[in-house]
Amino acid sequence: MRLVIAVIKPYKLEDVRAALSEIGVQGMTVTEVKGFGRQKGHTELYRGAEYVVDFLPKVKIEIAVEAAQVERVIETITRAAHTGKIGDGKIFVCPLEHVVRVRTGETGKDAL
Amino acid sequence: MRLVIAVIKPYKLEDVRAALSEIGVQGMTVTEVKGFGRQKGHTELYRGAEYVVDFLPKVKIEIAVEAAQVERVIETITRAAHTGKIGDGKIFVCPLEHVVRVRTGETGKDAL
Amino acid sequence: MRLVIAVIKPYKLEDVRAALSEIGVQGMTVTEVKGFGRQKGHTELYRGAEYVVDFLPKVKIEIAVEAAQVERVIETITRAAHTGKIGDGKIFVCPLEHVVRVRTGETGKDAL
Amino acid sequence: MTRRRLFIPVLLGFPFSAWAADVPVLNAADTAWMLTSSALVLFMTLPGLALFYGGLVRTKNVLSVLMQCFAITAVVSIAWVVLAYSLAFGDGGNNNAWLGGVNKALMATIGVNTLKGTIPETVFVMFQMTFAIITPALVVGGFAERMKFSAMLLFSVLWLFVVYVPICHWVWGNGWLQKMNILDFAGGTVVHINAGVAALVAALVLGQRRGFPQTPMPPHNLTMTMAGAGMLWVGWFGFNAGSAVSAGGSAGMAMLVTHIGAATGAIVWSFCEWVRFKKPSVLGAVTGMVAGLGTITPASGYVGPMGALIIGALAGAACFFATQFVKRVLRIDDSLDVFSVHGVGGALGTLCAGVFAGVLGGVGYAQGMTMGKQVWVQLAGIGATLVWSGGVTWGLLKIVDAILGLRVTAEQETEGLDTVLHNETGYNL
Amino acid sequence: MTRRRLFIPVLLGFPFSAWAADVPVLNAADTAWMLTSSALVLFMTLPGLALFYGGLVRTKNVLSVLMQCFAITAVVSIAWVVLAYSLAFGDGGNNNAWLGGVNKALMATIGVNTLKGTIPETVFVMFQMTFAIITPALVVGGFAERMKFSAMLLFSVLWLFVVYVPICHWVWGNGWLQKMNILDFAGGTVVHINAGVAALVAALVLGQRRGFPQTPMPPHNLTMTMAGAGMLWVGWFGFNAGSAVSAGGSAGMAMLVTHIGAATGAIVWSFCEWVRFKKPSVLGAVTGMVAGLGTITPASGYVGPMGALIIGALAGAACFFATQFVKRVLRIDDSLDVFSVHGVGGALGTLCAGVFAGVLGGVGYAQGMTMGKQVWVQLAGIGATLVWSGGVTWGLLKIVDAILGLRVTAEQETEGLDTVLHNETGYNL
Amino acid sequence: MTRRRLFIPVLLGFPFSAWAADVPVLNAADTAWMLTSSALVLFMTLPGLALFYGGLVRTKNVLSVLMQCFAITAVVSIAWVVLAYSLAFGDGGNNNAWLGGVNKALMATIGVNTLKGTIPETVFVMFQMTFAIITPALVVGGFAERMKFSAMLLFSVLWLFVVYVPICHWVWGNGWLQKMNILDFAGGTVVHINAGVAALVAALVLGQRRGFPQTPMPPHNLTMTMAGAGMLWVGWFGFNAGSAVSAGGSAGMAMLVTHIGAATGAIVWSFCEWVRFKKPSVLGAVTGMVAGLGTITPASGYVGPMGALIIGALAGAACFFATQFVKRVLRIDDSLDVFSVHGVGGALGTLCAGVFAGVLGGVGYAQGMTMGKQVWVQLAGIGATLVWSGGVTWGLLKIVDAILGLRVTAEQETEGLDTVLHNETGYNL
Ligand SMILES: Nc1ncnc2c1ncn2[C@@H]1O[C@H](COP(=O)(O)OP(=O)(O)O)[C@@H](O)[C@H]1O
Ligand SMILES: Nc1ncnc2c1ncn2[C@@H]1O[C@H](COP(=O)(O)OP(=O)(O)O)[C@@H](O)[C@H]1O
Ligand SMILES: Nc1ncnc2c1ncn2[C@@H]1O[C@H](COP(=O)(O)OP(=O)(O)O)[C@@H](O)[C@H]1O
Repeated sequence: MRLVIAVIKPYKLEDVRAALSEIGVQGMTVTEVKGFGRQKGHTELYRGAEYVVDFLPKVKIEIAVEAAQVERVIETITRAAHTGKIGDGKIFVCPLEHVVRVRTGETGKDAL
Repeated sequence: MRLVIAVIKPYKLEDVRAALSEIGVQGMTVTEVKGFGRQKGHTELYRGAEYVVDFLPKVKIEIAVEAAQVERVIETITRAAHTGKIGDGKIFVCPLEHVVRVRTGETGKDAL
Repeated sequence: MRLVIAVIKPYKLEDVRAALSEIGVQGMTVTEVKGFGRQKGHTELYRGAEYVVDFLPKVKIEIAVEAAQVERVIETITRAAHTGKIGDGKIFVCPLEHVVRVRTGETGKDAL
Repeated sequence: MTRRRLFIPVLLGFPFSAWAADVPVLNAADTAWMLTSSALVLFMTLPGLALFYGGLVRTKNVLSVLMQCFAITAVVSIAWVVLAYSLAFGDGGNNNAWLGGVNKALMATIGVNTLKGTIPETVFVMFQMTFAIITPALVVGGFAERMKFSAMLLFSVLWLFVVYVPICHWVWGNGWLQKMNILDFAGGTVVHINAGVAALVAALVLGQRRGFPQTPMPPHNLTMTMAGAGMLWVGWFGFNAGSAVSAGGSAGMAMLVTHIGAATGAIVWSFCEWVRFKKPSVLGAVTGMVAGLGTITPASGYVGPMGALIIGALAGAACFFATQFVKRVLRIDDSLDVFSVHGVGGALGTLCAGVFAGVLGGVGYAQGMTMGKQVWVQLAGIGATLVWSGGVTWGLLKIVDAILGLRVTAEQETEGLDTVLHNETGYNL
Repeated sequence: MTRRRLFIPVLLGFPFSAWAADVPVLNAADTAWMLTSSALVLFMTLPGLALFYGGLVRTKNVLSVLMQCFAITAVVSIAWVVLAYSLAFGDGGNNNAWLGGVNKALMATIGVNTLKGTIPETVFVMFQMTFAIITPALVVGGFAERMKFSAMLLFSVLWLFVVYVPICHWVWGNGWLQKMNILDFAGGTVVHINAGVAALVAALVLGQRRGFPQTPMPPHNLTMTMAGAGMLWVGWFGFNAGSAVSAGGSAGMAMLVTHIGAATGAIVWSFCEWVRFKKPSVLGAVTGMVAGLGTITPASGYVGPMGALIIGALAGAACFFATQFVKRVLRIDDSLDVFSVHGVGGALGTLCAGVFAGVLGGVGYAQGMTMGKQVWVQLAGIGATLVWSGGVTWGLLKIVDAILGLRVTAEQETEGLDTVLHNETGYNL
Repeated sequence: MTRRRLFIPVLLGFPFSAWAADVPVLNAADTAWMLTSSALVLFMTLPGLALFYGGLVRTKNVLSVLMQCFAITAVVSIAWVVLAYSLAFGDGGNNNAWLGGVNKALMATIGVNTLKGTIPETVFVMFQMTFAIITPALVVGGFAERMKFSAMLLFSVLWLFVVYVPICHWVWGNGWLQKMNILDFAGGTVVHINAGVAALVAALVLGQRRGFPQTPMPPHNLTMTMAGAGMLWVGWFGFNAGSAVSAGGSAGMAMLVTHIGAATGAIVWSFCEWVRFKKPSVLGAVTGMVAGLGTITPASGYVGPMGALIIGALAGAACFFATQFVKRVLRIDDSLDVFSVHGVGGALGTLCAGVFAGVLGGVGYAQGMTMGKQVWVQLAGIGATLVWSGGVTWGLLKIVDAILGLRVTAEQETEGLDTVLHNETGYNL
């Protein structure tokens, strides 16, 4: 199994979630994060004191999937989150050894 | 070593933390997340405009542990976070190659 | 590739970010988290009702890097985040199988 | 004498008894109340309305809404002192039926001791100014979250002069509607219909917010909205009871019926929600309160407590269904429902004033008027306001669009107006 | 005439001079102040108390508390106009010692020019209404975060008629306690003891919140609580100084002693915290302020500045220890400490009124009264309120429980009342 | 008679006409307005200023700032009643040019019916107390986010007696500056220059916050600041129009020019920002408003509407550039820019009062004064305040530092004052 971690633009979350549901992804965990990268932040000014805000609001989606599904999930996210503008985000894939569903104690793919 | 990632119901956090302390887990990192899964969300209505909130508040706990401890940790979390109701959450286990304690520079198990 | 996960003191974020930029780290993702560990929390009192707050505000930084870079990144973070006081935090390194840049579809190191 | 001076305004239910005009004497008690009322009505806009509206938008736009309310307050205040007051309440000579004159521009002829009725004219200027401020501020709800700040400023100033001032003059400045004996105690036509229609037109001209109605746009902070709602309720006492321009029975009754209108409006709206959606909501309750207040406003100096009960109840129901209709059926993005609440409520209330002035303990009609005649006059006032406000607002928006452009870009709207227009963010918690 | 009309009440320093009673004439200055006071007291509840309470609960329940305060305001207002005012201040004929009559139901006989003392009766109705609103609103603190909205509504209305109205009549409506010359200037018995006891009983009948006291339930937004506290302080001037029902020396002294009570209460509570817990807290300071205000309330028209200093100091200390005792020893979940602050403070203040009216610059006693006698009368008032409020509140809660059920389910309580009862969330930041 | 009583104060532009002094008679209308004004000015501090300041600091320190404002209110109130009022307004006998006496300590000789001019002295005590409260509260902005609570308390009380009270006496208590006919209607010297200078000195003595200016320290909640700003604007009507101590033309004109000053200040500051930084900000607009209000304050009873327009405009520009200069050039961490706004504005306004009292509809000068002479007197007042406030504040801080230490430790400052000093956190959302 794999843990797919996608960092995307916040207002794309709804599209991505919908797209993933369509391909049968049952669940995901979402975190509000701040992103730092090529995309430039904005400036804030308070009574003349200037602050450059490098960190941009992003959303991180974590999805545990079977190895076989990874390709489709990546492809789906890429499509749904894509705007073509800098800052669209990244997808990371880590190995996932074990999954347990707290409610039932089920493990492995049954727990997804 | 392993990185144990548990997504649970927010009001169970205190129980889980306590249970983990009992079995000698020294530390953990907690993140407020929004969960999407089988558990249904609630509806909000503002002047007749209806919004279905699919994402439910959850808490994510990350715990770095020695491989040997994983079983006990999983078992402990499962017990403490269990309510039997849908939405209890999941536990994910990823391989962890390396750990460093910033303060001392210690690495590996000494850093936990 | 590797996913470097660092949990540090919030007010050290700016220093760490700057230090990482210097060694050419292009991007990172930051999350506000609550940490539990050796460092003790503070007490809050409301009309005599006492609450011990075990969880301390921390910041989690996730950085995807090439395997070769890991050492430098760890060393850089350790230096920049170090205060010598308990609670400085930890660095975790997980294997990273795959990276994709949403905007371009680039994968692997080109996506970083 | 004393008694007459005190009670005539009360009986007639409007500011200046003929008598007071003959021998103007300052009444310190009336002055004390009008100073207080002016403070209360400003309080309605800042921070009242600003918070009420600010809580309803999304986090990324909260400052832009606060800024709009605040900037309108500042700019309208200066415009009022410089010229608008004079055009509204100055002497328009032969054209006085349509517009006042420039004799009081720059506060000319207004000194420390100049009186208007029983109070210093400076206080009257202040009191009326607060009405001129809140009216364009109410319009903000129609174009919130998408309008350029510069365009908003230009539009608001033009609107003050071309829409607000004339209507204010017609109704309160001895204009043609006042001559017809229209009953509009505190601004059903001048303030509420006027703002409601302008907001609706603005919503239509600017178009929907991106993603409306599919994307949820829930209020970002209902506690802020509730705080603002409470301030509106309290401030409204200055708005309506202050419109008696004296501290007597008329002000007292106006305060009581105003309060009854607010309470009934809130209850009925909540009841509708409870039946229709199974649960009453905080936003619904406070919206019903505003509906009740807006509706009782034109009637507040003329009706009795029982009339107020009925008016408030009608307001809660009518505005509730109007909101559902505009939002769900017409799918117009009058973002903060200004038309459904203020427009509909203002019209309803102006009509009811004509009816309930004559029954259930109302103060009755001016000599020679009957309920029938009065209702016609009220309809004339409503119609005139609808047409003038609707038409001219549309024209002004087109002009401003040509000059500055009305709307921010799609990217800017997505990023949020606070950072884009003001280089700030509302919260750094 | 003018001079007499204006100055006699003033010189005598209390509301209705004998003279004014004989020949009732409207005093515009008194009216101006009472209009203002009514606005100030409503401001105490909305948004004052709503924010003060709302900030103290957990995020998931903030709207439910705001809604309770708001709904109570709306519903009580209508109940007051329809019948409650008449039962409290109408003529009860032979039973007048116990309850007023229905002669003023639906505001019958109350017109624009009807006077009550030197002010329009409409204003008196409004002013007293704001007291009838805030009292049940204070009770909310006892059952916050767990009561059904429907049950809360039914209970509050019943409570208004069966608990508040009678006690109000006894003390201020020429009832038996007033006949005994009880000294309760602005509501130590009617408002504070009454609300405090009802809240305690509610806390006992509903039981503790889930997880109390093990689970921490820290205030979710102390800045909101502080904002509300400031509004309470300011609004309280209308509450106490307004109770003079005239704009003269009595109102002035009432305002001064009220302010002194608030300040001393805050200082002493903070001092106790500093000694006991090493650090003074914001919540402690504002709670001490409320304690000082609640305690000075019944005495505010009778004592001098030095008396106020002592009363405020006693209030800060007594309420501090009462809170510790109820929370830590009795472990009763009077969630927002209504009893410890208002109940204890109200009783203490009612007693002190009897003492300090006679010394340190107090206004003295009615003819034939001595400090000893007065203290007995005060104790009678305190006792009567404790018994009636405690007993009847308990009965009403049982009845409402039987009809609707008082408490939400465990799941609902865990999820939070905002989404469960109102389909809303307080913040979407 | 009546007319004279009402207009003399107006013409002379200060509270008590000789006449009123001879035959003191209570004026209920003036009393009603002064009761209201006292409430409005307290409202400026709580919650107004507390929220305005609280929103500007970082989340971890928000409660510490609210606590400072609140604690100052409580402690100063008691100090005022016990002794400070008497030293400011009591009879100082031969030294009266410098300081009042102790004859009114503990409110001795002040009863329910004691008059001061046309109002009860209790009301005058209250009104002046609210000024004594807000002045040290304004100083908080200079040392925010780093001062010990205990040190802050001790300093504020000492400062009240040694800095505020004397200056207040010189200007309003028949001290040497009043004898020179200085024009300071509502506190350009006593309140604004005084607080501004003290804050600057405090910022210098305590030193910069850790990380200033490299680390960004953006306001944590601008919606809170905006809410506070609105309350300040409204409350300021009590501050300035209340300073007429009567409900007449003088109060009316004061309210109007105050409002104009606020509006112009906001507009001009925003304009400067727009030109200089391309975008107008919410924080800029409200800061300009405060600048305008602080600047018009000393002039508010003397100038006409056109004078106010000019004063407000000068205020917006001068304070904008002063802020840039202090922050960016001098790099002084006067954390909330108290000096740049209140100090500079207060001085500018005190000067302008001398000028515009004589032109553009000003009320003119006292007998024997000319614009030239008046300007010299104004400069004397400004200079005296600068020197006394600057010097003594510096000395007091050194003393307090020696006794308690002024500043928290570096660790504490990093963790935040809320948990460190008060065991609380502002938000648990
Ligand atoms: N090396 C990295 N490790 C972790 N997160 C990263 C990394 N590089 C970028 N990100 C995340 O991806 C987001 C988008 O990256 P950015 O370089 O701004 O644009 P793009 O995705 O178009 O290359 C960043 O805001 C950050 O959250
Ligand atoms: N495939 C997944 N990847 C990541 N997180 C998941 C996944 N499935 C579920 N979750 C997380 O677990 C939570 C609970 O899952 P849910 O299906 O609602 O109930 P249950 O745990 O009883 O199956 C979700 O809210 C989500 O945060
Ligand atoms: N086993 C662990 N797994 C995950 N996070 C941990 C673990 N141990 C510590 N942490 C994180 O590191 C932070 C610092 O650890 P702590 O023990 O307090 O001090 P130190 O880093 O000096 O040992 C904690 O607040 C927590 O966020």
